[in-house]
Amino acid sequence: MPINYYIFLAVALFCVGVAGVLTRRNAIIIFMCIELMLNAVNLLLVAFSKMHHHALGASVPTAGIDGQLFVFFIMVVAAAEVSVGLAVIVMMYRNTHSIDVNFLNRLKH
Amino acid sequence: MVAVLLVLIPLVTGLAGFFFKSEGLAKGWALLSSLATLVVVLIGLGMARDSAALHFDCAWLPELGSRFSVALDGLSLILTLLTAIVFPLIFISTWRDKYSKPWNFYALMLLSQAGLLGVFVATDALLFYFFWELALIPVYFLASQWGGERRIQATFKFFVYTFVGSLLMLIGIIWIYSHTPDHSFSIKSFYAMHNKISGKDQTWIFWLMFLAFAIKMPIWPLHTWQPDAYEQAPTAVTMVLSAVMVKMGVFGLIRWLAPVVPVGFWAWGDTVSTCCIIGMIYASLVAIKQDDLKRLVAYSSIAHMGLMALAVFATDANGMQGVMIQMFNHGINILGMWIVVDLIERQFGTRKISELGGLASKAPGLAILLMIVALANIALPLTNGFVGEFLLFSGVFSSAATHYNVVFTCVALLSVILAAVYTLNMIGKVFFGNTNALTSRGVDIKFNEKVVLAAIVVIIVFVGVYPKPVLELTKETADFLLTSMNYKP
Amino acid sequence: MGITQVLFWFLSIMAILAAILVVISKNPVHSVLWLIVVFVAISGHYILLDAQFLAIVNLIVYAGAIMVLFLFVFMLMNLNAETEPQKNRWLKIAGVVTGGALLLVLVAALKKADLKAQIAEMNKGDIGLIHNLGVTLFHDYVVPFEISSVLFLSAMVGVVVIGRNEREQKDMWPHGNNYGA
Amino acid sequence: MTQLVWLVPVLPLVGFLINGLFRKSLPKSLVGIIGSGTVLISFILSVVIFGDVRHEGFQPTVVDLWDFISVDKLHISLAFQVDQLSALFLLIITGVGFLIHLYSTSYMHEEEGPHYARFFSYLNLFVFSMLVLVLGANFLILFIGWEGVGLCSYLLIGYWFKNLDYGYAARKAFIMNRIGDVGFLIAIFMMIAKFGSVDFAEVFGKAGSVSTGVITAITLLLFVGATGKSAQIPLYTWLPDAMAGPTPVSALIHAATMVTAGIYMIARSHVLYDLAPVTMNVVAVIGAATAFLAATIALKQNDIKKVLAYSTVSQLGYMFLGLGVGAYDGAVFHVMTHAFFKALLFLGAGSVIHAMGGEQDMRKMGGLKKWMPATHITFLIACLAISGIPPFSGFFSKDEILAAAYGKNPIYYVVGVFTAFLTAFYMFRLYATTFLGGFRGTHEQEHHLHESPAAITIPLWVLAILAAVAGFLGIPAVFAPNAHWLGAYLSPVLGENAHGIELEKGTEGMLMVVSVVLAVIGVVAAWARFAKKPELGEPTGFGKFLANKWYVDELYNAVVVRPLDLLAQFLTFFDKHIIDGIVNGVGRLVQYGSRQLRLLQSGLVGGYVLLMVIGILVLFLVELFTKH
Amino acid sequence: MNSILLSAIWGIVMMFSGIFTKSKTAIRNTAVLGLALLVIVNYADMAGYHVEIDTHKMLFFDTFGLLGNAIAFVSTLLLVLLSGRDMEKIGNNLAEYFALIFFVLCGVAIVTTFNTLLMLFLGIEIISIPLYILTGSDKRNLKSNEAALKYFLMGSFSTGLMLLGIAFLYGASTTGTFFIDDIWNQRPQVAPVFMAGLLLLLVSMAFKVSAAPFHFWTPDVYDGAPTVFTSFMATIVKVSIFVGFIRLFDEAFGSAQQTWQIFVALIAAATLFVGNITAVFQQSVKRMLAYSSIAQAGFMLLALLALNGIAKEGIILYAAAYSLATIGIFAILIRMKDYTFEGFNGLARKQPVLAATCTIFLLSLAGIPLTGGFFAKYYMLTSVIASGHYLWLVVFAVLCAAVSVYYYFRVIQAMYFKDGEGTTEREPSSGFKGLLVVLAALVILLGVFPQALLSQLSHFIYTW
Repeated sequence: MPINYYIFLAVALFCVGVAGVLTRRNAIIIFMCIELMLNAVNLLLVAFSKMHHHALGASVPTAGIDGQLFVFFIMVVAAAEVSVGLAVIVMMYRNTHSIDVNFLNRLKH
Repeated sequence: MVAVLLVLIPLVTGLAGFFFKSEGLAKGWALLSSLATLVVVLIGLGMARDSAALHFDCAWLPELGSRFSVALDGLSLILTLLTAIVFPLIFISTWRDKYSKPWNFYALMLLSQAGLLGVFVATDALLFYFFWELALIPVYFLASQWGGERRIQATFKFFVYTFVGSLLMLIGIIWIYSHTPDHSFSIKSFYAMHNKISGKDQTWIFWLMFLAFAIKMPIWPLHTWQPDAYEQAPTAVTMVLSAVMVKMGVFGLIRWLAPVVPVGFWAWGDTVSTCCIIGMIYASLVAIKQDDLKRLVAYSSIAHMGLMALAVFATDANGMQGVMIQMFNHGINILGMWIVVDLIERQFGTRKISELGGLASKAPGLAILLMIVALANIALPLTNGFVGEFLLFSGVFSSAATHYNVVFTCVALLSVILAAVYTLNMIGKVFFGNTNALTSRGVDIKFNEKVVLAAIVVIIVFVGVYPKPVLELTKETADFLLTSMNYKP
Repeated sequence: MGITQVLFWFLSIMAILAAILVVISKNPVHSVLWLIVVFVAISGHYILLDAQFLAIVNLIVYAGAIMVLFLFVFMLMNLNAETEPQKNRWLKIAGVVTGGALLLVLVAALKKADLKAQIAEMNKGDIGLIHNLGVTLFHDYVVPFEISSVLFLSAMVGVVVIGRNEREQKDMWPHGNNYGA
Repeated sequence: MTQLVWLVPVLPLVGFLINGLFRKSLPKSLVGIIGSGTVLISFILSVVIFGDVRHEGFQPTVVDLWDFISVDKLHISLAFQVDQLSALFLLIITGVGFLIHLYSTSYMHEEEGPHYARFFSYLNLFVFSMLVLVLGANFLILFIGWEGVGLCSYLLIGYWFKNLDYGYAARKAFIMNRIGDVGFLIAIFMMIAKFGSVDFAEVFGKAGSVSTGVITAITLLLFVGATGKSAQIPLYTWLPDAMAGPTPVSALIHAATMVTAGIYMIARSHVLYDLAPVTMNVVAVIGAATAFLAATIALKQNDIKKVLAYSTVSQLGYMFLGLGVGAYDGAVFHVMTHAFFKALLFLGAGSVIHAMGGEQDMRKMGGLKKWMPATHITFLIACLAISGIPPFSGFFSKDEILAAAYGKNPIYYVVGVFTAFLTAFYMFRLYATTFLGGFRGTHEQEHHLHESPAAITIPLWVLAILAAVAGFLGIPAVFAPNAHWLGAYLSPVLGENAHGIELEKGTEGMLMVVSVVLAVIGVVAAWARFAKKPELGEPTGFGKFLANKWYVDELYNAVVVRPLDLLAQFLTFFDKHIIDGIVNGVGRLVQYGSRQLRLLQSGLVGGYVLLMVIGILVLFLVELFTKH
Repeated sequence: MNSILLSAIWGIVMMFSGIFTKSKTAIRNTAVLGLALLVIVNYADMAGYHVEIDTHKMLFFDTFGLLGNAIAFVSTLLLVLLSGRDMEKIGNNLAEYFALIFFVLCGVAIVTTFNTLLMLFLGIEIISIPLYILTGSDKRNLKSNEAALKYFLMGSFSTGLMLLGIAFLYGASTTGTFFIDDIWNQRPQVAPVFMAGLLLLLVSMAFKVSAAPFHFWTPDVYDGAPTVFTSFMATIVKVSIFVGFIRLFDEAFGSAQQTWQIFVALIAAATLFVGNITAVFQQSVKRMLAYSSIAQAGFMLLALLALNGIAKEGIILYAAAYSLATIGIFAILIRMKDYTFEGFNGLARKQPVLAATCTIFLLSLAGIPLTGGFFAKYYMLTSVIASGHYLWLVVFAVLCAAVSVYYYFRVIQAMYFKDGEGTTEREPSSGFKGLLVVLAALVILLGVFPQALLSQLSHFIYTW
């Protein structure tokens, strides 16, 4: 498939994630949407990785492997982030019994 | 050495002054320091103009191309002399004023003196800018701390207004600096740029820097900080502001702007001159309607400064020397005016002209001294003000820089008439007539005040009758200025 | 249209549809489930792109562990569709419009990209194999790998800090708090 | 001796300083001695100098004291010039000045010590300024004296500072003078620009080398200065108000010396005026108009000093008429005679006022000749002199001017001679209501009436003699050829044809007869009208118009003062609310902006992200629409 | 490399210190020791003594980055010395807080010396994740909770943007590289993708340094976070990310400067505007300082815009001057009873030393000459003027600086010119005051003789 398809697919997924962040009020859903965005990026990286490998694989066997490793790191970071994020959300929930982000507006202006 | 001492003495004594936690000590210290400065200036005056002691130069920020270089030429000398005279006079005349935490007050006064002197002696643009701000900050604190009821707002307006100006000036300075071939802030490098900056850029630079000076002077319509600030600041500070600080604007104009961007200067001369003239007439008219003595003097000052700026833009030998001598004269005269205002306010607790009256019968000494100062302020012959204004107007009239010189002169001269109107009005209402309940308690001035006013009168008359020494002092500077300003592309 | 294409389109449509459903589902649990579907679809893409190891990891870590964690939290909080108050409709529309606009703009910015010649196809490389990845990871990428441990450490410490019961220190703040007063 | 001319002004200055500085400690007698003594010495010195000057072939001497202003190409020194003209003026100023000082020692005796000293110090300062004015060797020094006398006039008019009205009068005098001074200043600037100098010698020397337009402008501007100082239309209104000052002041400043400064100045710069016929005409017209206008107003005034004031204005008009028609020496001659008889009139009036206990309203006087013989006689002499009755001095000087006016343009003559008639009339109206008839004041005043002491009467007598005989210094050619001593004396300064256009002897005689006859008619008419029935009724109709001074003050108020006041008021408003409003508005705008901008900080994550994404969108759009 | 290793190790040490001792002083002293060591090893690194580890070019230790580190470490040391005691009040996890701070410093050390986008990403994450925690560390305080959640959500969102940008850049390079010095060389025919990546990276970095319009998290987070950590975030974290920001754009996109300058100019203008204007309205000094930090970021963006030698020198100087002053103010603020402007009323009478030093810090922030802040701003302006373009931005920046005077001087006015009961919670120790005075002296020294630092800087940067 032409790489452009992947780009558009990833961008589309990313934008769906963004739209989700913009439209939802549930903190966890928002967080999930962010995960969706990260996955879109992962997909794109893998596609690019494949693209580079396709272009240069003949001369450099490991061409494109960087992208996949980057995805690996993103997953690692995402996992860490999820743990922290959920902890924060739970803490919040313990205090307010809500995970509605619009409820969080003591701090403004 | 002389030049650097001028800055160092008030700076060091000022910093030390914070630690004299006794009123008498602090006062004495301040007076002593200011007298020491005066002595140093007088020594400087006594030296040959090319004496090495009048220059000082050492490395400061080599990477930036900025050096700690100060020098005293005629223009600097006359303004440092003014500063050095004004401060002891202020200290003596306000000897009886009471301040909370007087040590801080006097220390800040000395610091502002350091800044002022620094502005006048700096021959490095960055250093100049430093001192420019150093003069401002203590004044801000002085006025905000010890001022009148609306002091915080008024002083803040003053501060922000001038700060905006000085920041714009900083841009101009940096621009020139970054275009000097040797990346130097030295005044020589700046002067060497006068024919290297394109006309369009000169316009930019001109306005950026001019705004700073115009605000400081102030030139109409950028003047509204002044009446408020003068009104609200404690009188000692008002004296500093009006006697010396506003001169920084004119000084900046002729030292740092005119020779650097002559083309911009020529191109915008008419515009600025028009503003100056409007300001002169305008301020004089507004002064007529003021009921507060301080505001009245403030507006009168605007009119006078407008004239000086006008003459600078006239680019004429007479006018240029007039500007220099008038800066000195105006400083002395307005100081006298403030002292009188201060005396009145201290005695009667009011500055409202409408509440006063008949003071001449209670305080004849005050009345006479004020009269002389006021006459100098309206430039009566044989007072210093006349020499200055005569040269100024003559310069404007003979100006080759504008086609409208005759119109400018004639319209500007209206302010001379109006000055008489508001000054005599004020004298009449405050001193003449019968005393009222308030003023019948009045007593004549005390010894220290008499001394100060007498000193001022002596200066007024001396310069008015024999201005030659002062004029000779600034001759070289004026010649140089005119040569460099007459550059045409 | 070869099998690759068919799979591509299928997985793409599945991913996007599932993603949209994640966003629009009222019930958060449904959202989680749809997100798993997205991950599965993406894993499919990985396989199409010869990233076999990542595909597996994606399924295990994301669809498995992380999503379970999400579900777990949901269950813990006992949240359901009704508890989520509705957002202001205009804000919602604005969100959707903005998201759409972002997509448009990105596409517009990228459509000029002249990358069409480059093809991603299946079974044309082995970089995605665990062996190759491992070699590179522990050779060239050993520093970031080690450093990511700091990340985990900090996440761990963080969760401990956040999660620890603080009841024993009730009166640490006798004057009340000042934050943002 | 001429080298020591600087002593002449310096002595009064010393007197001023001594009296001014030690006014609290000096006894009154000493104050009087210092005040008058310094002027007396100056007078003696002036006489000596005059002795030097009047010799044939005396060359004008410039005494250079020091460089006053020396800038670039402009060099102005503080220099005094001694020549025939200035020597003459020295005599008049110090002579009359001394008499008036002497007079004042008695007249002001009731003042308290410090104020008494203040008065004398002011007077001395005035004499100093006036001397500087006439001695100055260039226009700037002249201008210094010029403004100096204005200042002294201000100080002396406002001498009784407790009375606010006097203060206003003083202010008015100063400001109107200043308006004139501005014209003068511009003229000086023009000289500097065109001639590069303000020295008389140099300016006059170069006068021919510039265009007539420039000369006309300079002379007109100088004349503007003169209208202020010498109370001519349109700047004359201050002089009548200036009568608020003590009477000796009116005599010295507002009659004898200061107000003639304008005439002196124009006579001094006659070289320029000769080159500017347009200006000459303007001067003549203004002079004639002023003479007429003031005379008509004087007809209906009831204040004794006001009458004299308007008479002064009128006489000054004469002098300008004389200048305008080229009769420079006639004008100077009239300055001199006028100094004598007008000083005399004022001093006499002062004596009367003194006797009346400060009363100045003629309606309350009458029959004073019974009580004040000396004052009466001297006053009568002065009235005759001013009315132009031969052989009193006024006749000679006035007729010289009238003759020249006729030579230039008969209309000038007609106006002049009619004014002379009015002069005779109102002077004798004054004389008759004051000295003739019965006393109309209160009993208390009547009880008080007395002749003034010697210190007052001596100056009266001296001046009376001078007023009577001074005319013989300028005997017209009709009576004896070459007997015009003054003309001859001044000719080195004023030039050979300073008489204006010479008339035939017959014509001149005719004119003389006409003016004398008219003057006599005026005298007789006034005598007849007021000697017996001196009650002055409320003026009506045109009389009211005259009594109200043609409503000129009101006109000025409406045309200049009010609008200016309104403008000032508007500008004060403008300053506070518009300009300062804008400045404060910027501040308020920032605060307003702050209040609005903070609303973006809604506290909602969704909103924040939305704005962020919009930010990204904007960046991408910029990227899309910029070309690289 | 030294500092990365040491900070990571010391983070673990701190983690365990809480187990071995209950003494808060001991924990704090351990942290101070660690920070002092960090300063030393970082200096050693600069002097050429460092642990040899083959990073495969993932990290590149140049003096620019190391200087950035040095400022961060010294600032942290000062922060802990000044406000370390105040951390105890937040909660009883003191050891963990310190551990997190050390982890953040590890991230800082990575962000200032990264050479690939991967390291940048990791570094940013290592900084961010502990910060989420620190922000929320005052657990029973709803504001703290709220701040943490907001920070977390928005931070993750920006991470997503950053990753998308990195992905684009990766795709755009011909051989697929993450090395920042390679990206430009391999940029060729795919400008749109490249530009998209660049923009997204710009946006995400702008988010991290709180540049408008990506700054919205800043006021809320700074306000809600415990003040000690606000101070930490506003200074150390912000300026080191700035160092990374400059590094990224200089190395990776320096040659394409014209193509992105306009975006930086827009962002800088917006940041200056929003930061300064909004700060005017604030009633709480803490929140005002949050906006002020945005405004200062706007000024620092000028360095990014110009990106010449002066700019790089300047950003270091700016970092130093800004950090010192801000830490000082926060240290005083923490001790205040009342965080509003009114709370400062009349402070000068009760605490003259605090008021005086606070004034110096505020003057420095406002950029008044004779303080370090002046030269900082001076460098920013000079760098842009020297680059010859965007003079309007300079004028705009200057006008905004004038606005900034309004809110900085409000504090001064409150302390000196207004009467009130403004006071600290308890009498500050003389050691605290002494440190403040030292800090103020440093600020002034920077303003009068920036020579000491400047000559070092130009030496390092021009021989780079």
